[in-house]
Amino acid sequence: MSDALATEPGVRRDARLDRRRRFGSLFDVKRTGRKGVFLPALDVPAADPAALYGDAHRSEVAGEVEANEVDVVRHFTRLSQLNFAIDTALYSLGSCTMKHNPRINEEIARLAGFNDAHPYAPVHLAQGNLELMWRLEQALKALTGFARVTLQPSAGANGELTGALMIRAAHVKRGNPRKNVLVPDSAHGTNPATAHFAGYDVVELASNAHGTLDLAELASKLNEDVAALMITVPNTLGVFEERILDITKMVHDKGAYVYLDGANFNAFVGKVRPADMGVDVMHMNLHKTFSTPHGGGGPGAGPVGVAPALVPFLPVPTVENDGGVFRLDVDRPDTIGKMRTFYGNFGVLVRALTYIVSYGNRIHEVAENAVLNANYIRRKLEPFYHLKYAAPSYHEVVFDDKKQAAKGLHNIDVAKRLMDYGFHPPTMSFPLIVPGALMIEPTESEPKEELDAFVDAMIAIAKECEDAPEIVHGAPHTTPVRRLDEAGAAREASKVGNFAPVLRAPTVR
Amino acid sequence: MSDALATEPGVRRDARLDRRRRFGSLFDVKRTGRKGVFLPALDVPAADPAALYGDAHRSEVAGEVEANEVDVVRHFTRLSQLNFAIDTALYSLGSCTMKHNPRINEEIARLAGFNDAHPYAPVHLAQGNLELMWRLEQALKALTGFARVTLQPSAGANGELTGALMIRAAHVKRGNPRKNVLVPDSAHGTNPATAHFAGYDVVELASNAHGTLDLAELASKLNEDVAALMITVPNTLGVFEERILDITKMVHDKGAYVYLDGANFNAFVGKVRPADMGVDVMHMNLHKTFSTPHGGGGPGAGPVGVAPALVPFLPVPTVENDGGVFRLDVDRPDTIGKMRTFYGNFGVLVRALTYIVSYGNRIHEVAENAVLNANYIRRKLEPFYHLKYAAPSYHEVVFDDKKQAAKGLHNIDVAKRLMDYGFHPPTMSFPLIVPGALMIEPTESEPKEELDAFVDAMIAIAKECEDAPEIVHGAPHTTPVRRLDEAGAAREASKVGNFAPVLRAPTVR
Amino acid sequence: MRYIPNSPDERAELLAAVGVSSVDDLFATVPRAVYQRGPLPLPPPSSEIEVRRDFGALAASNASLSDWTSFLGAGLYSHHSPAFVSQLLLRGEFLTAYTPYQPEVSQGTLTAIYEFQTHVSLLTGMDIANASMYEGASAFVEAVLMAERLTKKKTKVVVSQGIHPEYLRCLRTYLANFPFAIVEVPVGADGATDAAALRTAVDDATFAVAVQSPNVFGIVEGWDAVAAAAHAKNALAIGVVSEMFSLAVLQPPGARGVDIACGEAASFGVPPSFGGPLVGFLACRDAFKRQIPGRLAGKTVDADGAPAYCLTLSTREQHIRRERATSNICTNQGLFALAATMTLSALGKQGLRETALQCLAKTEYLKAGVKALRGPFSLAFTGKTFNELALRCGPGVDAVLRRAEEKKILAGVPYARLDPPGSAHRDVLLVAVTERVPRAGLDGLLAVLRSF
Amino acid sequence: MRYIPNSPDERAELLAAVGVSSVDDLFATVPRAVYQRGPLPLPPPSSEIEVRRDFGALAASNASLSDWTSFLGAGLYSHHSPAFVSQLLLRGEFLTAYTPYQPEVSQGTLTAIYEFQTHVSLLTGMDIANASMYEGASAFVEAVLMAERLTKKKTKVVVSQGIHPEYLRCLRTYLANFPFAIVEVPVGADGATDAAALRTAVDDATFAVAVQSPNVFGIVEGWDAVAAAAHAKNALAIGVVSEMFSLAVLQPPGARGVDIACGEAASFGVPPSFGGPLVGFLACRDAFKRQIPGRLAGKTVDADGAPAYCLTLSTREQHIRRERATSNICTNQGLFALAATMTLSALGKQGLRETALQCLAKTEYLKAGVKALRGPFSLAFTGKTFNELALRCGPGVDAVLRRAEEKKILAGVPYARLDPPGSAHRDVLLVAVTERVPRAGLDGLLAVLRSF
Ligand SMILES: Cc1ncc(COP(=O)(O)O)c(C=O)c1O
Ligand SMILES: Cc1ncc(COP(=O)(O)O)c(C=O)c1O
Repeated sequence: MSDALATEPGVRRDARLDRRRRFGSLFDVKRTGRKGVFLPALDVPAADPAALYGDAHRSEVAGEVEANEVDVVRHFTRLSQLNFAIDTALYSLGSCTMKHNPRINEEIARLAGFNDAHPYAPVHLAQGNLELMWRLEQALKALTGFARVTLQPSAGANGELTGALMIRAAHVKRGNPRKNVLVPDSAHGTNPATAHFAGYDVVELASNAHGTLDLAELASKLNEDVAALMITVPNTLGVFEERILDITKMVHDKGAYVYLDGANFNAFVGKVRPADMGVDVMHMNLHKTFSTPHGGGGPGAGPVGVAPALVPFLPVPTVENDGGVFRLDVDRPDTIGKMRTFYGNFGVLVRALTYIVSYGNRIHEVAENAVLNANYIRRKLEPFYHLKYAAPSYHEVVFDDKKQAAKGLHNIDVAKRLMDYGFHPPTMSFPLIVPGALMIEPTESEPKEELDAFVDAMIAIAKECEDAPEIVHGAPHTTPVRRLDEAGAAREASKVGNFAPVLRAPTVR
Repeated sequence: MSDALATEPGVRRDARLDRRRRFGSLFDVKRTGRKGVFLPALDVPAADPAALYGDAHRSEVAGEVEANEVDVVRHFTRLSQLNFAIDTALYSLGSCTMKHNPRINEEIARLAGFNDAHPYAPVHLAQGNLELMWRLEQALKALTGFARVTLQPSAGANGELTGALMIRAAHVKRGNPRKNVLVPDSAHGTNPATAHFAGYDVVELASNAHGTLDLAELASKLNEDVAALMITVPNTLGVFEERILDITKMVHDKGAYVYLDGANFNAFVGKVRPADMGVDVMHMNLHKTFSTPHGGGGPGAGPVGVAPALVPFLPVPTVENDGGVFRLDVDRPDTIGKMRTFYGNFGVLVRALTYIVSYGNRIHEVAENAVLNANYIRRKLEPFYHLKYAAPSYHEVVFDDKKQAAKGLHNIDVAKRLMDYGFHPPTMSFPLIVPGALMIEPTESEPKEELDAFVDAMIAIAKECEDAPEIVHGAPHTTPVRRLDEAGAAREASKVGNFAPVLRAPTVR
Repeated sequence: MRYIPNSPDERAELLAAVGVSSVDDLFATVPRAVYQRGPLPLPPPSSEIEVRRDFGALAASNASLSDWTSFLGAGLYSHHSPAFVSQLLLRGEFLTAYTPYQPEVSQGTLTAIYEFQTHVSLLTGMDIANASMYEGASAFVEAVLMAERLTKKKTKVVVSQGIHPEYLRCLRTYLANFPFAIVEVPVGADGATDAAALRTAVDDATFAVAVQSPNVFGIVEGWDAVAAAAHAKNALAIGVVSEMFSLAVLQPPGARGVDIACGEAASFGVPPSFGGPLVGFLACRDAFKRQIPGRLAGKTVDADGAPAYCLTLSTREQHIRRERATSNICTNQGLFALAATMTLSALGKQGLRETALQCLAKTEYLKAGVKALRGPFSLAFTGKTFNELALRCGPGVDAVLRRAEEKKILAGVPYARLDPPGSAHRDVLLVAVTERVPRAGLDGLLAVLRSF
Repeated sequence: MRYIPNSPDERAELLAAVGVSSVDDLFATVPRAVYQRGPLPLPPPSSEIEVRRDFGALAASNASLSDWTSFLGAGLYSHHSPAFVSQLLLRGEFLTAYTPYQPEVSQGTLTAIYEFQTHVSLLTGMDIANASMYEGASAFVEAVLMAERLTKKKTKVVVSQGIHPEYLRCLRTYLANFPFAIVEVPVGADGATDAAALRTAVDDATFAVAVQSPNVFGIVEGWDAVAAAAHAKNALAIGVVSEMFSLAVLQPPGARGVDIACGEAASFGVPPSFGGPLVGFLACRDAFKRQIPGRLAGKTVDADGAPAYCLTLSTREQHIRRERATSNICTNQGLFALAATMTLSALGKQGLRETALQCLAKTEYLKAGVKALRGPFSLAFTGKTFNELALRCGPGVDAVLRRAEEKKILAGVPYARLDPPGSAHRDVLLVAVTERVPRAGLDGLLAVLRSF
């Protein structure tokens, strides 16, 4: 691959010839007197805001953009072209479940009856929306085995908090909120953060040699002060907790609850019902398992399923079906209250139900093929990348950069170089128990030829680390911008107090 | 700009690292057993085509694609990213009027009542569609001054033929079809081609020193054998025929008709009504003047407006308004017949009317700003590029490569280099009276900063032609593919009979 | 203004740079007598809010096929269009690009055209196909004109009356000024072109013989007979297809001796849109490529030897050949050829077959139902069909249509509407069935018929 | 299967390569006792055709605002959304990208976030803003928690009852397990927070004082009073805004001493979508940036010194700081922050102003109409408003709603619906007016009221 050093004149520079127009924010270019939205002529007498509001009146939003539709459409079209996306190639970002986002889901979510419906419309004028929510709850109950599911949480982390608050409410009802929540050291950052915001102290559980839960460790930390165990199955290594049944029993024996982080539900949807494993509460990331688009950061939806004991504590309103007539139930005395305005990220719920009915009773094939694809990649890359934990992989596999570190190259270098090959890098920020992690999750929606192309690229990079480390170190070479020293910036920001990142365009231009 | 020669390692090659996946046709990659469309389960007894059709039965379309939605969405998303488009930058292609395509037009054209309507639906269930067509005809009549307008022609060239056939029908009705159609040597290729397909011989008119019609030449060719003059205003040089009134009178005096190629209507819409100039027939390219998208080659629509004398010959059906009830009139004895199935490119008509009502009585600003922008570019580039004809420019300006030719560089080199600067090249294939033409049409929808960036690029290239001709000659350097020798291929194809271009993927893969 | 970014101040800057004091100066060469100054006779500009209200009301007053059970076809069949198609068509890189004259920045469009040409070739069994024609009827006319160019000095074209009447009407319109005779051959009791009549109509002066299959009555024709009749007199055989799904279960014209295939490809995911834009196609033998009308994309390589596509054989076209061009077509149906290509890519070999088989099965179900009726209805013809049938209506077509409408059913297209005025078959209703119609819809129509 | 490209054969190839004989082998570590083999209790897969039919029917049974004259608001206002927004949101590069953790391939998303932060800062008059919160209520809760972290060892938050009841309900829910007191201050006869009561409620234990403007009754509050009351006791002032267009005609919280602004930005082109996804925002003084929750995009340079954007100050976040993070939020509202950014870019300075002035004028027109009524209706409060008013309904809220529905009018939101059970103001209807309502709509509502 050292012929990757070969090159031709003019290219990179030329690639920058029109950068002025292709990059940068709309605030960078000074335009005046333009607008991009035109309203009907005012058909009532004009009001005088200055007279009405006196000194509370504001005459203009200084510094705001002044642009025409032409400027705006071009700006955002150009911006989009600087992004990597699932729609163009395999997105190996582990734990994020970057699967294909079906286009029919977007069409359905945009039907006026859904998209242009107000949440406070009279209930008899929103029956279709309520029925849709009710149907989604039924489907999720069927797939999880839980007594009920709330669709209200705005994302996974919000679902975690909803679950934690219900657990605490249940303990309070039983007379003692308890103090701690047990969280494995392999857990995703939202787990401990959530436990904290539910008012609990976090007690970390060290994983065993297989990267799974150490039952001795669990036993030693488990006592009447423990409100719950937050566990992830398969865990963030992609490993299934073989002894999950023993684990949930141990927790229940101490009167504590088991919270399952369902971010990895895509690894076992249709294969195992979490309720059957003794799980009391679980959130589902509809934007992962159920394919709703991530949209460059969100939105998501984090419905939470609960065992019968926790049903009284569900947030309000719930959707009830009185023989085909649907209503919102707000009259639930033990409810924890509300997690947000209205009923949830409805638009995301529409997409998720569309996805579920599209697979229907064959949805288990999603999990089967997600696991198959991950294992295929594992098998192909094992000779080239170090695998700290050898336990069987499910939907994802976590390598590390031990082999490459020998040449002074790290997971970030491999990740950046992967961009030159047209793929999105794996996850590196966790699990914390794997330093230099390369967490790879292909999902079921990757075709064999794409998996092979990804594998070839990873192998080529492993070779480059040997033969041409400088290329890997300098990567990426073909992206719209070169490498940024974000890490450095962040470190500086937290340690030294004086680092001041520019978080917005200056007002006076 | 010779530092455009400076460069960095790995880039161009790296840019090709994932080419296998980003380029090529869906037929290149062998996939089997996949499909991307899933139907409801068959709910009636299956039929046996082999039994039914016997030896006329076909059991499969061998060689067809086998792909899943994931494969297909990715393929076409990747393909799109290889295209240049108005939505990303100024598209200087002269005569093609590459103006902004408003997004509201796409939304309206997709309303189910328009988009999902069948042309043979009972007329009382299609009143909205007929009213829309009627309203568009009224608007075009108001802007052109013609007695009626047919919306049936599928594009400009089809409109030309419709007009030519009506002219011939009128002459026939008067007893003599006549023999010739006069066409200036500056005309677009469709004009002579159209005249031929209407059964006329083409008599070419040499332009005068200003690039406009030579009245002496016209007089000398004008006689009772002439059926019509096909003229373009402003002509393909962007020059307005100052003596248009004399011209139309001369033609009428010989009992011939004046056909106006309305492709450049965007230069005078709202400023001059063609009927007032004595024009008898004119087509309008709705995909130019009225902003409907070109879609990589089409569709368009070419409504034709006619003077009273030609109304009887309009194609059927016409849309009639009986006091708010709309109907299709097929009972027109002198009609030339039909130019296509159904009523025209309705979806394009919807977009055009949306555009017209969006501007309403201020639509003349379109012409004013199109002309202003073109003159701004002309003024800025005159010092650097040769202008063969000095007459005032309207919506476009035609330079040539005389200055650059001195350095052995031609219009095509300038054009290809412009791509590196992020702009689409000008038109070079015509007008034939300007060898080495660079026909530039910015349109009214280009903002000043974009015009300036284009001008700067053209000037930088003019300088490069002096200082670094090799860069210009080797251009483009940053496009998905390098220069292709299409010209050569085509020449070979026409001259030598043995050139065999590959026009499709091989069946046996 | 709406899509004119420059503000009044910025326009003033431009005027100053140009060196004129007002825009009027830029129009100085327009004869004053015709130069318009007064306000235009149009309403003031409409905002998006008003446009949505105004056009929304217009659209709402039309029957949208998704709200009805539709049996409308007669040359335009509403098949399933995958959701992704209309969404990807909105991508500016496809939507707002021009004809790919500059291949270095148009590989997306060019590759898609190349694929469209391949799909059409595979479906029709022809060697090559072009980048698209306006729609079926004009594609048919171009095929006839092409055949004439390919067969020196002949003056007669023989066409079947089974060809869509609007296609024939267009042929008469376009050929009006050429010294060519158009001879029509009727269909027999089975609804197929009368083979004997066809043979006798073809003579040495004949340059082309054209038949459509399935024809306008839904009847499957035999390509072989056409080819034989044509070739017997050194004429070319033209095969017209307006329902492309039929080619997933029926032998393609190219496999049965037809020389030029043409017609309508809108069945592949192109919205009906009240009749346009659609997408015509034209395919033929490789030997004819220099006489084919319209654009052609070809595969070649770039300066690095990398595979790339470009428009080719352009010398056939008007912008080079002018009055001697093979056609005057310039703008074609690019975006909808792309829509068809996307849809075909998703359908693929299996989807084409499954869709065709569902159309066939549902049509046979409906035919069986009609035969079982004791009422005043019958199949007008005995021939084999694919997904459309000609229903003879004792009570008259209008009565049937009206009663069906009460049940939210669009029962079909009166044949007389295709071919006014005073055509034969005034009591014939053309009933088309696609995979979009559930069994309940078929039973609904049968119930309507039974009610007479 | 639908979105699983690999065919059975290809899956077999993968299994072979992995070295197992069946997928079951891959699930070997799942306890057999819970491993599911039987068929799932779900219907068979639905095709796109069926999904369109099924969900189309569901959607059709809801009131779509475009078909009605709507006065629904109460925290979610349906303003005009430019046509291009929903179309560009469909671009896969935006729609199907994840959080921009890898800036080299995410400059599009990062630049847009940076612009969103800038728009929010400009509108609220604050130094900085974050990349978005879930929606208004959770943004409000985060603001309160943030204020607590910023003011050491205090235990009390004072909130106005003019804040949307669902926001207050969320505050109680999220704070349930913290040792913080929530003290509510009522609104006076003018509908604004009782200034005296507010001052007395704030004491040395107070870490934050929160007021919404315009408040839930549509009444414009004075930011200064809140800031003064808070700062007097070294507490932080929190300003809640749920109708961002008000900031085009009213002084922003940042200009009047407020320390943290938060709320709902859905007014900017985000479809109501039955209440979500929306887009919450949180803005504050620069000094507070290390306590701000959620993501932040910052401007920096790449290895070539070219300007570029990346996520920054991530050490505040859960993936680094874990239980000591400033919030547990991870996925936010990216796509709709983008929608708001696109809409704001098109509105710009002029569009913001014009839209706000139309809302204001139409609301004043409606208020004048109500005052002119002789019937059993009155404005519940005397304070100044922007685009929403609290209407006291003698005949009862439901009677008004029902009669309006007959005229295809959604008259408003019953206050009681926001704050069940047994709240005050059971006879109050919240009536919101946006630029989308034509005069005829306003007159229509007045006619309904007049009919009582
Ligand atoms: C394992 C795990 N848990 C929780 C979360 C948080 O979910 P969300 O981002 O939807 O809030 C994620 C998301 O990345 C995750 O991967
Ligand atoms: C001057 C002129 N005339 C006629 C035409 C033909 O119009 P269309 O491409 O719509 O058939 C064009 C299109 O490029 C043109 O520029």
